[in-house]
Amino acid sequence: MDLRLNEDQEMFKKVAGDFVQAEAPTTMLTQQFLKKETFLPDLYAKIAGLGWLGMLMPEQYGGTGLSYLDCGVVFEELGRGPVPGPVFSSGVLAAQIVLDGGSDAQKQELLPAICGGDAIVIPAIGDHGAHWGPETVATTCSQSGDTLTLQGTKRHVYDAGGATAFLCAVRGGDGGVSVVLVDRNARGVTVTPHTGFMVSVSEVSLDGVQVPAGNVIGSAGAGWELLDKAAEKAIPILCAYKVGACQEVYEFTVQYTNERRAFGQLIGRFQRVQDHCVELSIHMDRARMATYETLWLLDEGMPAEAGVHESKAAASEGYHQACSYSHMVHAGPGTDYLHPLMVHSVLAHTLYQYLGTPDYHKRRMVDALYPRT
Amino acid sequence: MDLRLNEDQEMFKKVAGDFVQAEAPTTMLTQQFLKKETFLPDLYAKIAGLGWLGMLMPEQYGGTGLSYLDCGVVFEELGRGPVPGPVFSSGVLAAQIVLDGGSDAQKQELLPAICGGDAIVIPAIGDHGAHWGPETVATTCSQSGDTLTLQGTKRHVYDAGGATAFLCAVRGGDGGVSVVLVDRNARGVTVTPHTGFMVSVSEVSLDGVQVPAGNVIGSAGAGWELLDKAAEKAIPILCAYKVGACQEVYEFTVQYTNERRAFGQLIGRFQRVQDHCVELSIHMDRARMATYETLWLLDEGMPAEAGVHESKAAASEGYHQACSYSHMVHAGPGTDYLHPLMVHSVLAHTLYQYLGTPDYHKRRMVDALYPRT
Amino acid sequence: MDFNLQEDSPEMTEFRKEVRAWMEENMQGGEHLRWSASWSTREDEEEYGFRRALGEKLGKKGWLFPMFPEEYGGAGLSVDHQFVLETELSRYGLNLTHIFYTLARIVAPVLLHWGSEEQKREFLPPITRGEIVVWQVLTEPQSGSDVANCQTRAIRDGDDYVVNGQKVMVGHHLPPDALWTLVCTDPDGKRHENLSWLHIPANLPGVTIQHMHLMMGIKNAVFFDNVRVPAKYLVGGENNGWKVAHTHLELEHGGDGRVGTDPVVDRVVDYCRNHDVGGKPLIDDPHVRDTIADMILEINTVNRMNRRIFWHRFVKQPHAYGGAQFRYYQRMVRLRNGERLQKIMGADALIPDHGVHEVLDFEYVIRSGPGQLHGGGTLDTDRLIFARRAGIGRATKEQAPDTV
Amino acid sequence: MDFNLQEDSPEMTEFRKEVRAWMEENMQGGEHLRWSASWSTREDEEEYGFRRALGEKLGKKGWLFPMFPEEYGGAGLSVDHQFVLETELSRYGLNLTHIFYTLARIVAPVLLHWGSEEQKREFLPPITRGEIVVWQVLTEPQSGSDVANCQTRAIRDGDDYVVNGQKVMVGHHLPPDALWTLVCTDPDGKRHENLSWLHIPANLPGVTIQHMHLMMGIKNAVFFDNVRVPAKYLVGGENNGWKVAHTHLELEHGGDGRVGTDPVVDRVVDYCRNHDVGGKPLIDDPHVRDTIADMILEINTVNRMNRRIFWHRFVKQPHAYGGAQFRYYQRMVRLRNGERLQKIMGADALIPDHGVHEVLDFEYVIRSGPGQLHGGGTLDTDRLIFARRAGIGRATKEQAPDTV
Repeated sequence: MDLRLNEDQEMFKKVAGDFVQAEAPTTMLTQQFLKKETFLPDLYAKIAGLGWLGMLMPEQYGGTGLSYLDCGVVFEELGRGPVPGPVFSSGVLAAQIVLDGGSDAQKQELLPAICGGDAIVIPAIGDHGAHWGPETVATTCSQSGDTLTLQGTKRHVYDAGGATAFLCAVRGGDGGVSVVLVDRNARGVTVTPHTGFMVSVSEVSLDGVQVPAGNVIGSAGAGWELLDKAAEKAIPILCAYKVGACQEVYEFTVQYTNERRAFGQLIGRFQRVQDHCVELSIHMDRARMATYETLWLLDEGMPAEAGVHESKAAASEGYHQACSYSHMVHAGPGTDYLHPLMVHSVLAHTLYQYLGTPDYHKRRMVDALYPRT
Repeated sequence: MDLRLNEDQEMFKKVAGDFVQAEAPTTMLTQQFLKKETFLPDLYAKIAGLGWLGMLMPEQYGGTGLSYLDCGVVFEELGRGPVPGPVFSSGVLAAQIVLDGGSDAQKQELLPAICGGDAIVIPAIGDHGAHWGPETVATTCSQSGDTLTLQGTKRHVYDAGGATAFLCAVRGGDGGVSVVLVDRNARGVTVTPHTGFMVSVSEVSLDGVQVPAGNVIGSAGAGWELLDKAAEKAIPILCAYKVGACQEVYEFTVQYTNERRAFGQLIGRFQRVQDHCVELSIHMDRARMATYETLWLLDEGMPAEAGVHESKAAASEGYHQACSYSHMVHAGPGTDYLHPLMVHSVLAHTLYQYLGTPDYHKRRMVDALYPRT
Repeated sequence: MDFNLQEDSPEMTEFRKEVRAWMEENMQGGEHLRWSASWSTREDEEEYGFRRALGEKLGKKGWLFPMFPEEYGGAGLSVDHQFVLETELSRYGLNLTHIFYTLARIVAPVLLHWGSEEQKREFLPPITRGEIVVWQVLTEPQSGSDVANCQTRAIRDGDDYVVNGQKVMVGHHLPPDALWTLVCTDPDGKRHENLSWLHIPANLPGVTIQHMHLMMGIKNAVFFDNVRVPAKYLVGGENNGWKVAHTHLELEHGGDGRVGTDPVVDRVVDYCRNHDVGGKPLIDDPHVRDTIADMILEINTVNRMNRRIFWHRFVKQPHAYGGAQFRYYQRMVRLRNGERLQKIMGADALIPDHGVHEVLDFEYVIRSGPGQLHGGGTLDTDRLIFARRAGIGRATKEQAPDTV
Repeated sequence: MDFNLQEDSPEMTEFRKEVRAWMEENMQGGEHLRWSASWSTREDEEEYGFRRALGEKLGKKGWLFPMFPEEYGGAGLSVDHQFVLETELSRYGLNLTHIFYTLARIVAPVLLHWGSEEQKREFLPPITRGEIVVWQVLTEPQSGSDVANCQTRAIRDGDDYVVNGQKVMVGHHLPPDALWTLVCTDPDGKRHENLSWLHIPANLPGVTIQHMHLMMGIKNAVFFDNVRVPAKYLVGGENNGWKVAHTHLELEHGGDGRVGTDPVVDRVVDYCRNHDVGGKPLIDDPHVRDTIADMILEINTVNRMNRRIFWHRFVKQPHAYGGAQFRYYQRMVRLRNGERLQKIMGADALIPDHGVHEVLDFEYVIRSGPGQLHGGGTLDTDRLIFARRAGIGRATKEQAPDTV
């Protein structure tokens, strides 16, 4: 048992932490979030240059072949920004889907481009709903000769803003789910960013979009298994990102308790303010401990399914709750869109249901541990 | 709209409140609860003498024919004791079952005896489980000529201690549920009080018990509907009892915040102690408001099903939570079995699942409001 | 007891008929604008115009403050009339004094209680008739919930007070006619004895108002730069402002109550009936039903608390701890309900639906969860007030002020 | 990072084999007595006898405090040995220093830190070898969580301290050999500077012990009536008791940690597999599964917090806020789990099952929820300590004391 990072990880942490402070300072992020412009091409190119797209990918495909823990350490620091954009959606999740399901040719074509930042491939899985599961896939796919025709609307696609292509889950004539690569500029593809209390989410409609049959990733009809397995490996990385976000929220909240005065004393002297911080710390630590243990399980090749779902539940709920408790401490000033808490608050609400709500993942965790009879 | 009690109700409240203080003082109750001797024949006889058994029963059957609100006011005061024993189980619930389902002859025979306190009739419904519902009825009933033979074990029967007879839910050969009156002294009836963190609950086993076929109350096979409808009228009275218990817990808890000192001041000056009281007050008031509105709905003959289930959920959970928050305020001294809080704490745990858990009743509330499609 | 909001004496039955007919006539064309809030984060001119007009019409009849004397803009009616008017308006999701963005609901009772006869006659009628918009202007950058730590100064100079200072996070997106504020009139005085309550016309020279973009929508910073306010606009006497604030804050802190109910559950059920996952309607999903059950239990409690406070207020037996308890609980419920909506609908719940009033909009419910945890004091001050009123850790229970 | 509790160097692999074989041999006939607690509310002589005997056997090998020097009853081994021993014991649900009702887990590290060389040589071996039973005796009738408000007096008289006073809610149903307590040695002194830490043999004249029947089982009132305690039994110096208490309380307040896990979920799942409603096993009920999910998430967190504290403690980088955070959270989780058990099993959960160890018994889990909210300080003091350690409202963070 050893709860320390190793030397490499300490270095990754330092480099990523310094990068976030220099390249994605809070003052810049508050402006970008307010404008809802969260895909920042220059920042993305720098991230690609640092090798942080495709950290889990083998070197032969342009990745860096790092461990899950290594990758988690970097994402934790990115979450402290929080650095927005498709670093996870393209660089971790989509890359994993292609690696797990793609033919050699598809991997050769797509992965180096994803890892280099030239291609931004965005998963577009469920058509609607709070769930993650094959029942949410409604977009149809019909085949005629070598051409597939897609029809449907992916109501909530995360990080579609900078996409060059989508990995769409579709339902074939036989009812099976397949994964199809769709070019962003294909005729019939429309991307409409959502307004509201979230960022980086768009509706992607596919209106009679035609793609070559060769664009199917993995076996036709076995798409859901592919997506689910890839998500199992990717989700803990997203959790590490949320853990970093919680850490940042925790730190500036504690700091505020030592600066702000009310009723003649520092607010941190009030038991109620202390209690908000206690709850915040528990949510942060709960997410952190589950996530890092799961990353370690994945690195060790041990069964991690329950841990993945537990981490996702704890991190999504934890980030959301961390922001709520921070709001209780900050009161009015924390509701100004120019305050860093607002960046996190918007993002915590956005990510709450990305790849499935906490409740959904709690149920998957129980199913993994105690299958129904 | 008028949130006041009327003059009669103020008088009932006063009489019942004085009775509880005089006849069931805390010092006596702590001893009885510690010994788990909660059926007190003398006290029960006095209650019968005051007309508090059968308050909802028509005068022709020995009842007092009061309104639900009147009855609720008295039970709220009984809950402040809390006065234990089958005042509710026999005097309200069993009486209602007999009134709703019994033949004229059965009503004539049973109700005056129940109202007078000579008969203590105790419902013994589910065989096991935390639920309230026909699926919990497993005791079998086979008929041969004019004789019914009962076989089964009612694992948790509330207030069986003083019973003279049981109203048993049984399952006939056709699978339907019937209600059968079984004499306490019938051969094959064994009553075993439970130990543990509860009071007034026994296991009642029915081992080849034979009773006349004429002991069926209501139509054979339609027993569940009878029980469910009777419970709907009785449950809000039980809720009023728990509301009174919450009120008592609230009052002695607030009083303690004004007596106990720590760290140089009254504990009630600490925000954390205040917060425990806030939560306690919310649980108390939530249960109170739902219960009294439901009693009023029943008096007015308006649809009350959702309100009944809501009240049961709020009052069972509320009493339980009220005790938890009071424990937080009292800390060590509140865990002494000679402290009044322990009487309430044991009873709150006991009543939590009586006639169904809060979760069960929440689901019934939703079903009543929004039937499944 | 009687929980019926609409059972009346013969006289009240007639009055109810009159009100109902009047409302039907005057809501024509505005049915889609039902539902009320004291202010809206949406900049909707149609809604604003309709509501202000409706308010002024009600005001002309004295129905906004039916129990106030006629000379102060009321109608001199009974508490029974008040109940009839409230219940009839609640059929449209409206709440008598909430419908105009005017803050009349708070200002008028305070003036009635603390104003001089002259002030009542000058200020009250335009307020109670809904003709002018007043903002409460209390929060300062360095003293949020600690309102008594007021740094804005008002120094007497001849017949005027000269006001300097800054208030933040106040008002809404529409301009005010008057600012209703606490100022420090004795900088060397003792806490709670150094403040005064001042009515400041918003158009006085030296008043500057700037929008702030907050989570809950637009609020404002208000700057006072040597603003000369006539001394006769001081309400309740010099250095008596904290007592005036007490009456004011009781209403701000949940002591007003209302009879209407929160509509969010019905709309969730509608959504769940009309949306499915894999062909099964959400309303049949056992987990969704459990979540709805929790919403119902809490919302029903919020509604009942609110109605209880209303009743106690208007029968002039104000509920001691009701307002603080309600405010705390209602905010926590709103926060929890926001998360519940996301559990049920996922990202759908975060997308605004401009086809419904803000109060009904899921996105607003979610956003206002964390966003409204502190307006007019925090969860923490709510609970402090509860403790004083319930007598926690103190021998005497503080009474709620009379605010009718 | 490495979360594996059982991956060892070659040397440790050998040691693990040794420990495992030893435990198999010495647990023979006592397998049904697995699971540990620092004390039990059940008066079970068989359990008590077996555990005490096992403890003494472990003590003889120095394995109860493997990292302590041999002259103080330890085995002078490394932190790796400590981990091996803990993980092997946890296979039986046992926890090294918790298995004997002796309080060695707290007393020994405090003595090691604060005792004089003479005290260490006299007191430590019997304690670290599990030969004697020590009670901590801190709570007084008028000062529960406010431990520093100690009224029990110890006045120096020649070579003795004369002790008078009363402590309550301490110990368990079995008699103690020594009482480990805080006394006031300077009644006129300043708070925190007037206390001393005293080791009192329980058989001294003037010590009276009376059982108290509490929710969690039997505890005791201890009366001191002119008890003469040799002055050499003062630990850490006169009027320095609050500092000694600091080390002691860190362990009492969750700073010890452990590697074992709470077994309650597995047992709930077993119950749900073996019980049905209407022919359907409870484990397939979606509501039951949701309740179990909540239990798992919280219990896993409790376990991980506990393990984290253990690791930080033994690598001598004590986690600053870990102990207080854990204690608060663990108590709240136990309280919530009690209610969850009732949701799943109803009244069944309230009936004790004497066929399993208390720690596994649903009835005990429920009863100890409200019953253990305050032992060694309340939820409220837990959170106060958290705030000091995390630096909430203070410029410097208080460090956790070293307690190995």
